Amino acid sequence: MSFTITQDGLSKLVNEWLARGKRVAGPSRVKRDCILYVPLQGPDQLLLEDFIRPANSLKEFLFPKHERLFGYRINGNGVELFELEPPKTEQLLIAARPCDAAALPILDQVFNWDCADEFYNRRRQLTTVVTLACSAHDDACFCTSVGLSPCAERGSDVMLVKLDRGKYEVRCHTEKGRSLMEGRLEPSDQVASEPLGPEKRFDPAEVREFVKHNFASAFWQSEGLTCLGCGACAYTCPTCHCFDIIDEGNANEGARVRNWDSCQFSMFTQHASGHNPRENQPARQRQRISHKFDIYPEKFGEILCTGCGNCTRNCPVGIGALSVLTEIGHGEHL
Amino acid sequence: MNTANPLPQACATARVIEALAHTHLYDCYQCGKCTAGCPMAAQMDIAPNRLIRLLQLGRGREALDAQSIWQCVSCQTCATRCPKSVNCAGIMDALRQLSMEEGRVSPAQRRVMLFQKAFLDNIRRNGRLHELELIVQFKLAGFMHDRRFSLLFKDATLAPKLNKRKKLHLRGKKVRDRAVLRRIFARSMDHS
Amino acid sequence: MNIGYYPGCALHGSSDDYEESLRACLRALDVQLQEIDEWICCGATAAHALNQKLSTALPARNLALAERGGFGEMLAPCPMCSMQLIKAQKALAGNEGLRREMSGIVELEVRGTTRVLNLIQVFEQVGLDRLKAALKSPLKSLSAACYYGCLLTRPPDVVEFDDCEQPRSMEAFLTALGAKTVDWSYRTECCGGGMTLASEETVLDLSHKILSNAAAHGANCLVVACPMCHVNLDMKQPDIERRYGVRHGLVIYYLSDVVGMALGLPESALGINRHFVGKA
Amino acid sequence: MNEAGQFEPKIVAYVCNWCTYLGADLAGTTRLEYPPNVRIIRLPCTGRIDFNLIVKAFEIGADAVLVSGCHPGDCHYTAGNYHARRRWILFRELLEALGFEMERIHFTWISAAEGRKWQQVVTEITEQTRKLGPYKNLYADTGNGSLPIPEAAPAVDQPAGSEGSLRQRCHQLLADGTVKVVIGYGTGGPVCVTKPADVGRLVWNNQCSSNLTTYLKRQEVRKLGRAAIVVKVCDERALVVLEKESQLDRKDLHVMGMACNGMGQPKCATCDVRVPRFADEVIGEVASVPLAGPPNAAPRGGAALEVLLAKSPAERMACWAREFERCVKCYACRQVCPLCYCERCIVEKNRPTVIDPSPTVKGNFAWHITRAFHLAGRCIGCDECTRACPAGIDLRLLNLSLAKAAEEHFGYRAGINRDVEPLIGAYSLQDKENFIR
Amino acid sequence: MSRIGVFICWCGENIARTVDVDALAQEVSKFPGVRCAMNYKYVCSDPGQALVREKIAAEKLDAVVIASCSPHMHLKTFRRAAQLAGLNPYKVEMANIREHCSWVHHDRAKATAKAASLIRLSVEKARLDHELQPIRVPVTRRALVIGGGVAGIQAALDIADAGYEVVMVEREPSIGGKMAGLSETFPTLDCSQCILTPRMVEVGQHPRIKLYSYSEVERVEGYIGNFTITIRQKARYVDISKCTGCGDCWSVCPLKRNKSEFDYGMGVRASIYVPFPQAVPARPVIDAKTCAKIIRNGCGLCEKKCKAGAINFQDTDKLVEEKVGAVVVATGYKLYDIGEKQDKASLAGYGEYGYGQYKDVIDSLQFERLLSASGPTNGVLKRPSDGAEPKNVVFISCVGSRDNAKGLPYCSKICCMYTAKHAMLYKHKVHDGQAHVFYMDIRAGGKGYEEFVRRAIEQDGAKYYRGRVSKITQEDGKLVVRGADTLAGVPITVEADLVVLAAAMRPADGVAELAQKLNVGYDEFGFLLESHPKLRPVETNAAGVFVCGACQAPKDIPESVAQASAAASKVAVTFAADELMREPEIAGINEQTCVACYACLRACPYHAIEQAEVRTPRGVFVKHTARVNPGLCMGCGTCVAVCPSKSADLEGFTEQQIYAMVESLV
Repeated sequence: MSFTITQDGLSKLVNEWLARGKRVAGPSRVKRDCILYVPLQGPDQLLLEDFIRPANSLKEFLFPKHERLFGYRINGNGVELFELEPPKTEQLLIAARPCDAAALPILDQVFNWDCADEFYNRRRQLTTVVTLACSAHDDACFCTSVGLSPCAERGSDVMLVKLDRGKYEVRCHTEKGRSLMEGRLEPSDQVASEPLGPEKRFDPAEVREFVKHNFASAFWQSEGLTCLGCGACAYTCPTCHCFDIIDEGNANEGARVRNWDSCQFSMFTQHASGHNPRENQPARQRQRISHKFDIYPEKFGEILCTGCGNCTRNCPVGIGALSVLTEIGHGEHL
Repeated sequence: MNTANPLPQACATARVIEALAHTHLYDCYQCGKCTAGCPMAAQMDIAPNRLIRLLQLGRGREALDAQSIWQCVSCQTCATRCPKSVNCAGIMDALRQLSMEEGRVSPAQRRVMLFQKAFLDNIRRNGRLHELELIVQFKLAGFMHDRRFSLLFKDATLAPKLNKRKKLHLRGKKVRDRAVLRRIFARSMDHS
Repeated sequence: MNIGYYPGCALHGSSDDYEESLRACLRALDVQLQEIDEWICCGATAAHALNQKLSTALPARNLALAERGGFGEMLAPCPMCSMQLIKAQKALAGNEGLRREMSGIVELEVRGTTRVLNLIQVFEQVGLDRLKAALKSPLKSLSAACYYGCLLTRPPDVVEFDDCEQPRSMEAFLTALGAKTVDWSYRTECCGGGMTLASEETVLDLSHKILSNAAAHGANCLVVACPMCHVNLDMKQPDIERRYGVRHGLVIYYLSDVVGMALGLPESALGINRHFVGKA
Repeated sequence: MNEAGQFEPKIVAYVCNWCTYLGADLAGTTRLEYPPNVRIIRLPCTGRIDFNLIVKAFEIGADAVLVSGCHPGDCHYTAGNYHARRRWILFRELLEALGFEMERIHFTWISAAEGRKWQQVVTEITEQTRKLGPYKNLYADTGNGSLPIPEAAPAVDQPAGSEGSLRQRCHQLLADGTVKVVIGYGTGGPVCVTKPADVGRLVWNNQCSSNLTTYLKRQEVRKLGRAAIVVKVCDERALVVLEKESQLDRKDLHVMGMACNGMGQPKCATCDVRVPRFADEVIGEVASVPLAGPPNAAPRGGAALEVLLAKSPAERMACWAREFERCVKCYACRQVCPLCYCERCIVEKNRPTVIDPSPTVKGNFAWHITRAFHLAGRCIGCDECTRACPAGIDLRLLNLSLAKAAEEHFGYRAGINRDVEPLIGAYSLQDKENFIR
Repeated sequence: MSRIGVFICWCGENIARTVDVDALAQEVSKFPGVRCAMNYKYVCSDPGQALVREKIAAEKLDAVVIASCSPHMHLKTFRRAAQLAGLNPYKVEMANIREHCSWVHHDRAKATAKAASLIRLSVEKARLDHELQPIRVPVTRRALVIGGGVAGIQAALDIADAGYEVVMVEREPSIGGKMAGLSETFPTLDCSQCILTPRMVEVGQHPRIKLYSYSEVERVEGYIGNFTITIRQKARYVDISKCTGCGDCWSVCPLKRNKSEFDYGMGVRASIYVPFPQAVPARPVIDAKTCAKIIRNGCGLCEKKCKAGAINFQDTDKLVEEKVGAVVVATGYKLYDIGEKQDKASLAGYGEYGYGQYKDVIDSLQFERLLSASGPTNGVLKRPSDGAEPKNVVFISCVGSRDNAKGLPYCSKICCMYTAKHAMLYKHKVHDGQAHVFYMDIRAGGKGYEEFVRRAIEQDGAKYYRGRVSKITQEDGKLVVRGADTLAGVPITVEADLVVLAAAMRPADGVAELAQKLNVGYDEFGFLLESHPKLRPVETNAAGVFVCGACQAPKDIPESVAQASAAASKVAVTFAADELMREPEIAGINEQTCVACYACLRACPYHAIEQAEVRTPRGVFVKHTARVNPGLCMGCGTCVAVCPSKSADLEGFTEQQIYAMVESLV
């Protein structure tokens, strides 16, 4: 016994949310070969078939690239602070990929670790995630190597699995998911076949082991050499969550803001003295891999990566994490 | 303050002359080099630099009445050597044209104008110059003007010498399409 | 080498000896002249004296005819004609509005692309060394004063030929052909030009000065390249003698006469016998 | 708004201290009244006024900006205004391409004796701007404009055997020690081969479209010692610009030029020079393609630029606002560009904050204006920035509009001629402009 | 938080009439960083300045903003006042609320609001002012004088007499310049050599003047106070230390028929020669172009004859370096070449006067040589063609000058005077001779000049015709000069035995190249550009480089000498302090972020930026960088605008200040 929904059912859902002034975001073809999660103006913009995954991640809708924390006003020689109006629009993230949805619980942990980030949590409560199981993968995907699969339920309220043209099997995992799908489903006996994911590319435990003992090894020197130090991998990664806080404003008023940051930038660990513990790109590559496969697991017991492959696809010089990880897997360097 | 021309209001003649000769006669600083180099200056009543000075002062009428504009042989020396590149030769041409059009040609120099007019009539009719016809027409026009018989038959002795050297051509080769000449002359007469 | 040929009224009138001379001389140097069909008078002094627009229209008509005939270059042996033609050609080439207006007046489309040459420039195109090669009888007897007249080199910014104050292009030819040239001061002084009939005493006065200066510097003949100068210096020598009591007795050769003689052509073929002042 | 409900425009004027400031003083001493909307900022010379100041003025809400200084020839420092003139000729083209309302930007020469002209200029600008109204749609996404998508050229495979001979040559170079490292193309992306045995990792196929010269600025690669670098025709022009800007010395670089049949990128559609000209050695020949125009002109904008420039300013601004909305400021466009070699980029400096580091619309516009103008007269059209941008923004168009301007105004093309002086930082007395009053 | 004091001036009622100063003071006191704000009737007056000084001490202010008139009026005044109160003078800013506000806006509310906004700008700037100290540049108290004419001699002597060492570089074998070749000088007709030779000897013997004759300036590096001059000593083939000047060599030299440059071709000289008897140094030089020994290893008589063994045919050019603190350019003039060939495309020659074709048509300097007692004709006037005494001499002025068609529209200023002098001297030498002068206007504005010209006309009977000459022709031995007289309006023909052309004055050859070496501007005719025609006539826009004499513009001897002394005084001013003080508002480059692309180096109009290297204290090379030379930088800021990484910044107008000002306008 399974429940299904048709494509126009989904369109009706999107229209209803939009009509109620809520925000709906999903994969959309922005340009010929550029698919991104963007807020949708209408269901026609929603893309459901013939694409692997968008180039960005859901992170933007929960932990936005730029957020104003609080405002200040300068009068005379004093400063007056004022709170900013918190976000309150509900948002529906529809047709998200499982590797994106799986990242949300990971972010939940880090944003509620030593200090509960109210901005993040408020958005998290307002969010409902409807994932769409992958029907295909390319050689950048490696979700199976990090314990996920093309139809992993982690982090999703509702999962859609494609049956045939225009019909999807619906699996509700959470209360929120069920209330969302209330009255939209028809029972049917069709059960979607489990799509098979990419085969395993490396063993994360092996990587963790390698990283622990090869801090100073020449491996990083050769692997990280061609990295140019841009932020494309970090900013499109569903799990990277580093940020930088600065004040922005003019002579009279301004705000304290939080922007994304990336460990790959040369200024990331620049000390006021001018010294930089990670002064070259291989060191930063090493930091990225070890934070995801060693430091984060040690603290939260999970790998800080959902194997979506965005870093490899978006890297201008084609490194991303996968090539390094597979290289470690080959083991000649042990 | 408005920027009216501080010099005395340039008279109409000066402006017309400048247009015809495509030159700026106010550039002239009266250095006298045109008069110095002019082969005819000694016989002239008003020397070239004086003519330009009269135009600068707005006294165009006296310039048009001058005999000197008809004594000028158009040898271009003045325009070639002028330090201020004023087209003095062009000014003389323009003065002659205006003087003829306003009928102010000085009687003493009328013969030159009559010769030029006869020359133009000749080529308007034939397209190319017929020397014999020109001589006859000029002699008659000259005689009508000053009734002097001496000039009428002055070069009579020349004719046989020319004939001996086969230089006397009774009938020159005419241009086939002569009507176009009349139309060209007509179109050139109106001052557009 | 063949180029367009604009004879001008003088060369078909009383100065046809000049045409005879230059045709003979150029034929000897195998330069073919193709006369411009239906050419008309360039207006000479009369046009630019009495009507500026006409003084541009008449040459414009001739330039249009040359362009229609497909002539890139055109010989105009008379400096008055060549100056008027070049002046019109430069004005037309530089002014779109003038081109339209003149094309209307002369009823032919004119672009001002034809290059007008004087006789010396044609000889320069033939080249000194070709002349030297074809030299048959060097002109040892001549002590020539080269007389350019006023319009061959003036106005300099229009004509742009040789130097307007100290021209030496004819001397180059004459020395190459074995003649002796005289260094005198009246090379570019005016001979009276078109005033031959209109005001004879002007011509006599100016020509007398020229002939005296040439004689004073030991010249036994003058070489000219202009029909009007030739008339004033040659035909009027008897009148000068009557008026000033000086018999100059200087032979006035055309440049093509001396070049022809150097090439060995007989005097009769060059029309030298038709000059007024013969060899003493 | 003033009490009468009439709009009072805010006008920022950058003026030079020796001429226009004294001109304004003279307007004062001769009591020439003019509206009080202008705010004068005194600078030593127009040469000192850089383009970021104009952008910053609009950012803080100016409705019009005036830049004024000495007439050419009068500059107290002999050449400041000539530098400024050349800078504005190019910068106006960039602002035009971005859809700024050009009638809000004014350039004038006002001498110390032209008090009256200062009064007229300020009065005219105030009235004109009052009619235009406040600059509301600065950076506003007003319409649904979308930038045209560049058409790629068909992917063609490379001359046969060149991959083999490349490997063989590199093996030889590494073996006899002429070079310590070969920067070449690998299967996934660029590779740095240091050992002769690894030359097998080098490939040459129609995926090698990235510009490897960007590695010449990396400290890590420089430390490896003398390098051999694989370049295509569009890449090698960067070497000319870098050499002119004293960033590299051809002696300690071995350039291996690859004859290229095109990599299927938009730039390949208009590329007519397939064989590198400045390389130390060239591998592979190509059927000689007739030289249409001057060698390998920066793709003259192609259709995309014409379509952009054909739009109205408001539409253009809307297009760019929509595009920049997606920019996350990952700076991939900066890192892949061989000519962006500053260790500390201007955007990483905050005293003063010339460019807002936040990925807001204001911060993104300021960043992309600065990046594009820093490449004025330098960009060689290798299109790496567009290829690397994860948000799919067609950054090429900004550089192409400046490349077109450099060619039209100064007949200058980056990276073609080795002994031509760089465009920015030099000036000519004959620079033509028709917009400075 | 900074403690800024704002002083709003009423300027009597120039400001107070339209700006509500009290409300303004209230509003300003609330600006961030403002410690106190007050207004006063005349802040620039003594009591006003006293108020400022007192407030600085009382409120311990660290910056001051004066809201009053234009900084061009009183910035220096208030900076001095602040300095007296112990505040660094560069922490003082001015807000121009008079010329830019109260005088031009009559609406009281708007004017007050604008004044507040202008003050806010200055407060933002003052808050970020740095404490600057004037730049001290060491001064080498030696001066270089280029050119040994009367101007160079006067400048060198003045500077040397002021106690400083002078290096004089003269291109010709001897100093003296054009004046040495003149006969007598107007208006006093005193003999040129008699008044010049003593000064030349003084230069030759002055302990503090080092003379490089027959030498040229090869290269100039450095900046005011620290120039390094490379001088090329041209090969003289005579060792002037050994030579006693006895004259045996030039008397024995067989090649006597070379044209003498000193006599402008009027006389001849041997291949080894001293230009003129009173030469300083009175030592010969061998003309390598004509000496048989040098050309084809023949002759060599002079070497055999020389008892002092001073002749050395293997002599070569030598390069010498001199360190100087200031440069005086006194390269003088040359006459316009009247013949056909011109050295500049924009000039045309005078074919119509037959100069170069007729021997008896000469220019004014050649006539001077004929008049001069030490000239080729020993002062007896003989015309060059046949040596006869000319009975009729025609002088033509404005040959080349005031002639747009020939390319020199300017007036050469001295020809009217020396033409009158020529007419007078000619009369004194040839009593029955007749001078004819063709002139356009007589320019005789100096002291006693007009009377001098009238004397030439009234007493010495020179005939003056007001008109140019069109042509000179040669007719049976006589030069027929065809001129005109526009006063009578008639052509004038004069038969002359000799014609003297008063040619135009042009700067000496090679001045353009020298100007480029010194980074000094020059105009379209090649005359050097003074810093300001009226206020700074002898200075140039290159600090430490001064000009005097005819190289700057046509001028006569009195003016050249006056300018020479002016230049000398400017040099003395430069050397007055043992260190040069320069405004500290100059550029500086942050060598950490500079990537050495050198866009600034190419853009700097003063070549004040050079390539440099950053090294660790132990000398290990770190990186290349650009570096500003504080001595040369004039503070224009062009480098700041072209620097992509914003490493360059300009003190007094730092980036932080400008952006803070703009952002305060929000």
